[in-house]
Amino acid sequence: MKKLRKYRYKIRFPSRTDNLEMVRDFVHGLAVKAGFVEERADQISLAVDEACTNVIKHAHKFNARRMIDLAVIYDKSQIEIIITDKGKGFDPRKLQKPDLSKYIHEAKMGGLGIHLMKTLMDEVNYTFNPGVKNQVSMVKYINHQQ
Amino acid sequence: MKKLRKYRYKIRFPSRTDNLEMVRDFVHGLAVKAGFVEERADQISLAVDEACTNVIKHAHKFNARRMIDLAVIYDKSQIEIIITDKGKGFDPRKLQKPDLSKYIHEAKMGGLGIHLMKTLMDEVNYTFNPGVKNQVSMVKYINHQQ
Amino acid sequence: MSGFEVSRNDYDHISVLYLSGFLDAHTAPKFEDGLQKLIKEERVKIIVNLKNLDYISSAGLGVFMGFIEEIREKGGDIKLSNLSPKVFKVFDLLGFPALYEIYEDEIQAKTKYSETK
Amino acid sequence: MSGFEVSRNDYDHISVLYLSGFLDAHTAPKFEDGLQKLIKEERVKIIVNLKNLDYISSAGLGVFMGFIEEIREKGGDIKLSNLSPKVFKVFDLLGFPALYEIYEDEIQAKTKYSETK
Ligand SMILES: Nc1ncnc2c1ncn2[C@@H]1O[C@H](COP(=O)(O)OP(=O)(O)O)[C@@H](O)[C@H]1O
Ligand SMILES: Nc1ncnc2c1ncn2[C@@H]1O[C@H](COP(=O)(O)OP(=O)(O)O)[C@@H](O)[C@H]1O
Repeated sequence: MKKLRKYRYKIRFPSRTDNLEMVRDFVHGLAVKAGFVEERADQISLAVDEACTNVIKHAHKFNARRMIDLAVIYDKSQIEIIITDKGKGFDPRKLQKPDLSKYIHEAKMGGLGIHLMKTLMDEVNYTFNPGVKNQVSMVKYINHQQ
Repeated sequence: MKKLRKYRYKIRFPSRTDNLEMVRDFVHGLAVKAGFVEERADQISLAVDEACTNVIKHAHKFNARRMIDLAVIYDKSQIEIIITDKGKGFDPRKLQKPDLSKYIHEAKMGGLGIHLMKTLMDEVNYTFNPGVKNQVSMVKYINHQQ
Repeated sequence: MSGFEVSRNDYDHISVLYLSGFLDAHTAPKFEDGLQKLIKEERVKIIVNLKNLDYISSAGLGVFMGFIEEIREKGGDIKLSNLSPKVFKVFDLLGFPALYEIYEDEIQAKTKYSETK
Repeated sequence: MSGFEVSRNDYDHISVLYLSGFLDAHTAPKFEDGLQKLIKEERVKIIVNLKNLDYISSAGLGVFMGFIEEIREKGGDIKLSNLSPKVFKVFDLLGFPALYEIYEDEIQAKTKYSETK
């Protein structure tokens, strides 16, 4: 079997919300290059926005001196985005699927991001090594039968 | 004296001309963020296109398995872009200022890139360590009196 | 840097907020400010017109969630109008249509307020 | 990916190439092909209309340089028209106005060819 040709990109940027737009544009452009139609490229860049927002907010607690590393790897069959932080990590198994009507009563504004990531991407996997290297990897297949 | 706050970005991408557009967009966005007006941000991304084109063509000889590293650092006073390759390097002092009318007769199509980089940016500096690490650093000042 | 803008129009007892551009974790505070100001002025019959909104992330959706109960307790509501298909998809994915009234255009949302005045 | 396109219109003895989008090291071969084809067909009175060209780098300028002598030797020329201020600046920085005729619009370039027929 011939190995698939893989294309690798990396970007490193300060952990600030004003970089989200640049990151979305970067990932969207690569998703289109990888062969995703506009609508699915939009889904990928939204999932990446959510993951980066979480790193800025939860892992780096808005400390703008921290950096975020983002890798994009694509081939003919899929795109993978890996986002790395050195924060304290968390246990994603403890998260519950958001119940919107409950949220309203608690005036809670969060808990939607990871749910959105899982809905938009085909695979979302967390690995943790708190303080050293926490990663989220998200994969979307090019020919996913919806 | 207070040290200027510096913002650092890095990007790594395959050495292919079809990435030039993405690189221009990335650098243009950061130049605007750094405070450059549209026209001067265009100049910066054109200079970066020229430098990357040279790496793809001359340093990596169109080998698309090579990677290009590009760093952007800006503060209140300037933007700096550093592009790194591991090619054989060259001696920029040996380059002559292009003489267009001579070029026409030689049907020569090149030699304009570095001249353009020097015209568009305030500083262009090469450092070489052939096969290990060659770099071009380009700086543009935010308040340059033209 | 395309940014994000909030503008506002008051009609009798109804206020309309117009969002344009990109609503993400960076720009969400601007939208929060707009809602907070309306609540302070006790103008709680609110329509958010999303005609020119190009993008929304969960940080933007969170703003709707964070204020809706207080506004409803005060006898008001947030009704949405003019969502592009792309923006509607995101609201839909998270189940918002079950919790918020979403209208094709601003006039329909206004009419709804008038009927239930 | 906004890309780059070359289209062509033949008028009597003059041919016009219309460039649109982004002309860089990636897209320059497309423009080269267009010129090469004209030379093969011996249609060497050429106007390159840049009305819809958003961007040019030295790789694009190099294409003009690479063909001009051959075209002039064959009794033809490359005249340019409809440069945006941004694109003109790049041509100007490299001294092209001394070597190429640059016109505000296509008609002026055509007229020039007719005068010197
Ligand atoms: N990168 C991360 N580092 C640490 N904790 C995280 C990270 N991402 C998510 N979390 C935790 O998971 C929870 C749910 O995240 P999410 O669904 O995105 O909602 P929100 O961020 O709005 O709370 C967060 O509140 C946070 O406690
Ligand atoms: N990164 C590089 N590595 C090796 N050689 C280079 C590099 N950049 C430029 N050069 C050399 O300098 C010359 C002039 O470059 P330039 O002015 O950009 O014109 P062109 O690339 O069109 O020849 C090139 O022809 C090449 O020999």
